[in-house]
Amino acid sequence: MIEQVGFGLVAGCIVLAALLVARAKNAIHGVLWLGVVLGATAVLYVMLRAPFLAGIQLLLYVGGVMTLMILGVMLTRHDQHEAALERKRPWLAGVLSLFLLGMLVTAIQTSPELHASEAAPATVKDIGRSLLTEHVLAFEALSLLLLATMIGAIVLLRRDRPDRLVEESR
Amino acid sequence: MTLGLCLILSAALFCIGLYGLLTHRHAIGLLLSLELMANATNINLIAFSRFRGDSMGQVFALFSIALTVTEVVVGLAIVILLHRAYRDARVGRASEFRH
Amino acid sequence: MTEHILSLIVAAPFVAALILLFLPPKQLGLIRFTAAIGAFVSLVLSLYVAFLYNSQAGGLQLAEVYPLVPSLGIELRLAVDGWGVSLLILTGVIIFAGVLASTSLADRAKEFFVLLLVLVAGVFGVFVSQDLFVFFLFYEIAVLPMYLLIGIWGSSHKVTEAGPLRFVWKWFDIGGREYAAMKLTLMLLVGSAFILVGLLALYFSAGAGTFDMAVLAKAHYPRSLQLWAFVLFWLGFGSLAGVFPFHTWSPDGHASAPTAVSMLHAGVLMKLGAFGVMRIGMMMLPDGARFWAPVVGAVAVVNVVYGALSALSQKDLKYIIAYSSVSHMGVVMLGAATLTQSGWNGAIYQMFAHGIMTGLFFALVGHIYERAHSREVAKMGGFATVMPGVAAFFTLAGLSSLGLPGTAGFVAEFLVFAGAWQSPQAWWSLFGVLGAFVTAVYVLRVSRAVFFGEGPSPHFHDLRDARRVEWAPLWILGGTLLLCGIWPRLLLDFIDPATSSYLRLVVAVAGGQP
Amino acid sequence: MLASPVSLALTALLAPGAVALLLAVATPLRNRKSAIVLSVLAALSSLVAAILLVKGQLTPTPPQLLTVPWLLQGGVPFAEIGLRIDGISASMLLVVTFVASCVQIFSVGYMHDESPPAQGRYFTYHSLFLTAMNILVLAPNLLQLFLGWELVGVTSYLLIGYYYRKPSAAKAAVKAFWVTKFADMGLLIGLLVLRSKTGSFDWDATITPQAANLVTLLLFVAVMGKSAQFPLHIWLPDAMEGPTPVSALLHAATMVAAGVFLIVRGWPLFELAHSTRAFMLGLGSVTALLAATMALFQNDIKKVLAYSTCSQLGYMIAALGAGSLLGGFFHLTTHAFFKALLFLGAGSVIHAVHSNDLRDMGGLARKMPVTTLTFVIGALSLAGLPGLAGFFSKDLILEAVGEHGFSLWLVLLLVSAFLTAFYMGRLLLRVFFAPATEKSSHAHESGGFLLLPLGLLAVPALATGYFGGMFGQLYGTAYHFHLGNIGILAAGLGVLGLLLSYVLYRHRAEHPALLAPLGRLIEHGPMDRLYEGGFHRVALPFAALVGWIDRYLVDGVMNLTGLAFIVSGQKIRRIQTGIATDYVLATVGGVLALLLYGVMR
Repeated sequence: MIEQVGFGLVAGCIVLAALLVARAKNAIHGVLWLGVVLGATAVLYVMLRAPFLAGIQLLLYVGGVMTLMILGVMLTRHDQHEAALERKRPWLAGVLSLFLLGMLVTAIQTSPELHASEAAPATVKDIGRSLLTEHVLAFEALSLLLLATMIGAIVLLRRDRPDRLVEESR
Repeated sequence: MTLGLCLILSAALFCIGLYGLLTHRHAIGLLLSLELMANATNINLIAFSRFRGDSMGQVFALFSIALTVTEVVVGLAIVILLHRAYRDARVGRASEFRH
Repeated sequence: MTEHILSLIVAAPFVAALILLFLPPKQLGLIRFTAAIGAFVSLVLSLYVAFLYNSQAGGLQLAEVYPLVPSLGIELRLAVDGWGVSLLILTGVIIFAGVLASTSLADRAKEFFVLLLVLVAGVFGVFVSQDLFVFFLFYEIAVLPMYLLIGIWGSSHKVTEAGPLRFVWKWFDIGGREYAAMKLTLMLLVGSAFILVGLLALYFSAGAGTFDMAVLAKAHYPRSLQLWAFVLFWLGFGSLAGVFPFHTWSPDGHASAPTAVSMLHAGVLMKLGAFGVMRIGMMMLPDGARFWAPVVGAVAVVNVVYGALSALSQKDLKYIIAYSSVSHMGVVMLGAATLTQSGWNGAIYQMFAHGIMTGLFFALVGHIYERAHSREVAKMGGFATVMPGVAAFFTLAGLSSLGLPGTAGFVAEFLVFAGAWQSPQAWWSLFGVLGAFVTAVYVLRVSRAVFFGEGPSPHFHDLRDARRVEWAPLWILGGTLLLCGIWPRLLLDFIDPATSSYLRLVVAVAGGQP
Repeated sequence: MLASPVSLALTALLAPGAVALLLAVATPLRNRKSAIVLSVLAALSSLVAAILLVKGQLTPTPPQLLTVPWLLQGGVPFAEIGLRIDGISASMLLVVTFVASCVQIFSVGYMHDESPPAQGRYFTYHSLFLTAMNILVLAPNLLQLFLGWELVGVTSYLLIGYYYRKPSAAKAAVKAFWVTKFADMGLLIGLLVLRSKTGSFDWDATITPQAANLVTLLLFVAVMGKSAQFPLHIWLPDAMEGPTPVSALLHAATMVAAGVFLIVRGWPLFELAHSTRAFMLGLGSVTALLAATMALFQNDIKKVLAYSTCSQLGYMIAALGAGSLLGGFFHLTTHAFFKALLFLGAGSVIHAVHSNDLRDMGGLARKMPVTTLTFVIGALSLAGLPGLAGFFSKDLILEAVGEHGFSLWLVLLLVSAFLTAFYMGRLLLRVFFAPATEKSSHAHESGGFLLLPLGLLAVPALATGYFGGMFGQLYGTAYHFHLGNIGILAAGLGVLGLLLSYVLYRHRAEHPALLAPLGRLIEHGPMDRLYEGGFHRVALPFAALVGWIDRYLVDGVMNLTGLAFIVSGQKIRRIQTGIATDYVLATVGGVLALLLYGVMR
């Protein structure tokens, strides 16, 4: 029972905050509400017996991504007006999204229900083993990707690129 | 709490993200919406992991989170670049690339 | 070596092109020499194939099979039949003559010869491929370099705006070489798209999981598929063969193209189209062929007469020759449409004869254009005084084009007309004969206007006869024309058995006329 | 020991053929005197072979055939080429090679002033012509005959256009080719019909009379072109632009007679075709009369002879139409000799006077005795003076035509006989016996190369008539000369014509007032104008229309299609906004549509 109520609360929180993100007029507000969504999702993870993922979620998303986002918003904001998140064709988008939602819900409802497995939840140890044995290739590829992303971000944002200099001196 | 409910929640989150993706003009807004959608998929993964008793879902979610992070990093870099170039990060401006 | 002769013949121009790529672009002499050697090797190999081919036995010979994409049943399946042998020789002769005829080309000669040789490799590939997919692949290799060859090395001319569709003019640079190249490429590619659809239809309908043409030809296709797929092949390949009304790329394309390209295009490439219609369209889809033959033949008759009349009205030397190609390709298609032994023999023979003849024509016109800097017939006159050799060869080509006995043109036209007479639509041959007469009218008219009369006006101070190596293509082509006219069995011995066996595929099912 | 007929025929065929090929390929040989020597030697060796062949044929022998498959159809021969040696081909071969040899020898002198390369070209053409003509004569079937037929047409084109710098010569060459090629369409179609009706190209295949009528009518169209029958005769007078020896050989003696030879060869077919022969009789007679009338009003010596050739060919056609094979062929033979003689004589005169115009000539009888004598022999032979060759052959024709009673055609032919004598009389008087003019006063007798052929040709022009029996034997038909009423009438008319011309033209060049209007009517060549008008006003504008349609309508539609794609492309391009969310929208829309489609299924 308590589980149901907890799920309802968390789910309501997530959906509400997500709606606020989607409808946010101010970028900073949007980012903050996203934080709420991510945080609530972390709670949900705990409820789904994935505490490690919840931790990661909090660390990476709420700690890292949120910070990045806020920094990004602040870096690109020059006045209130520009930070405003304009919107267009809300009706069409709404109809399409609702339509998709309807289809997904129908699909889910018509599928056979799966009951909670009683298997012991995966521990950090399991995940770590799995990462370094079964998925070691993907893991290494991911680390390469991260490296590339890091370098890419630096290169993209460097101000003193030679070609840029030539361009600016013109 | 059933798998169906989790999936419906995930679907709802995904559709909200989609709605945001379709309506926002500002690059930051787009990134936010994308995050919502990514989160929706992660919820799915974890839910399946829970209900099937398979740790694989969590591992996948882990990868997914990492990928999302890289996406945000590159996305933000582009947003900043756009802003530098146009003093504005509304994606409509960048449509002059097509000429 | 003999067991890989067909791969060699396809590879030879490629190899020559590769070697050319690594030569310094400034060394014109070396480049020309290499290109000529490459072309000469092709010629020798094609003659060697004819020597190896046992015309008594007939059928496909010298086969080679290498798997390419086993999962889809695509194989590099090379073999040659009697038709292939004669068309290989045609290609060999034309490319050798063509390379020799472009020795005066200096601008970006290296790239020119590379493209030319790649194109020829494609042509060779088409004639020896027995795998439909590879056939199509080579077909595209043969068609595409043309765009660059005309667009870069071509020449432009003015076409006056007129007619009810005048407003279209301002959108295009009509008459420009880029326009001509674009038009040619686009029209041929649309044709290719048709072919591709038809080809996939065959592949999936046969369900044999192979592109082997022998297997596909034996498969039985539903009649409805045959009917529409044949039209695809007819129009697709027909656009390259200059079938009315998809011939309009030909005058512009041939007029704008540099000499060797015109020679190769009118001489060999247009034959690919007709060859495709017969080898793929008619042989794979006998029901379709028999159903559409009256239409194909009627359109071919239009080609013959309409092309000849259009040629009569032209004032530009290259346009006249280009339209004559349209007319003569009509004869090929007419022969194909008769679905008779003579008609098909004639169609293949006409491919050869017209190829050589038009190659000779374009070589001569190229020479005249180069010396006179003009292609306007009205301005010329009396050229025979200063270029007697060119005049003589022009007359020879002209006589072959109007079907004079003793030249290859006669054999071809006679066979086609005889075939048409045996077919249900005997009236075709009346129009064919009429077309030959109109050809006589315009060919002699042009030859008189250009070569006869008082010596050339002082405006043309640069005129001279062919010299040294310039003679070579003229003699080669002219000699071939005469040789195959006097003793047609040089080729017919190859062509006839192949025709017999192929025609059986088409007509035997019909139970109709032999 | 005599060589075998086949090897003789091959010699006759291949000697000039080899020379023609050699001269065509080897420029150095062609540009020197060697061309002349080779060409004349080839002609002479053909002549010797032909004489030996005829000698062999005098004893009755079955025809000798040598054929090789030339075209294939499904592994079996579709068409064959080769040799057929019988009386007809042997005697025609003799005529051709004899006249050709004479003409070539004559040409050595006549073309002496041309440059060596030009002479080389000339003799190359001559060798080519002789080859082609021999191909035609020795043909074993109609297909090979057609091959030779077309080839002689080309050599005619080349030789008429020999003086290609002269616009009139170029025009005449092209015209000759067009007209004969137009007519040849009939022959080509006739061959196809013959092949479909009988399964072969042989003239002696079994065929129904109806089919024979159709085939022969088509063949006869070609004969009308080649043998210059009305209304396709218009090219022959113009063909006189060629060098005079060429006119003698091609356009008088041999090539134009090929039409008659075709009928002779195809006699098994023509014999069955009564309708065609009736048509031939009528057309031949009309041509004979019309051309004779036209010949009267020409002032160009060669044109007089050209129209005369037309007229005489009309006789031959009429003879064959009337069913007299021997009459047609006998006249062909005698005509070849005396007309070649006349043309060469004219050539000799032109060589001396440097003019073609009758009004520039006169008084040449004293200055050129040999030419005059031989010319007179030829002219009288042509006029049908009893005892000369022309008399016998013409008599044979008239007898044949008159055999079935007195008909309109006989009248026409008799009138032509009268006219022939009349215009030849005028010609003789104006050229040789009228007072000398400024130009002709400097003339002097030609040299040996010119006179030798004249002498050689004068002999048969005089005497062929007495060898009718021999020709009959070669043909396998009996020939007995007997002078009937018609013969006497014709001879009388001939003498009358000569006398009348003497009375009318002894002292003046102009035509009498009575004839002048007729002359004006004919002089302007209404036929010529009709054809030229037809070409320039109908054919060319039609071609121009077709060309215009192609350029501006058909190609216009093609360009319009291109334009449609360009314009629609520019419109559709707007879809590509460059805004990421729009693409997302499109993607989502597409995915949803697919999902929906999947659900609906």
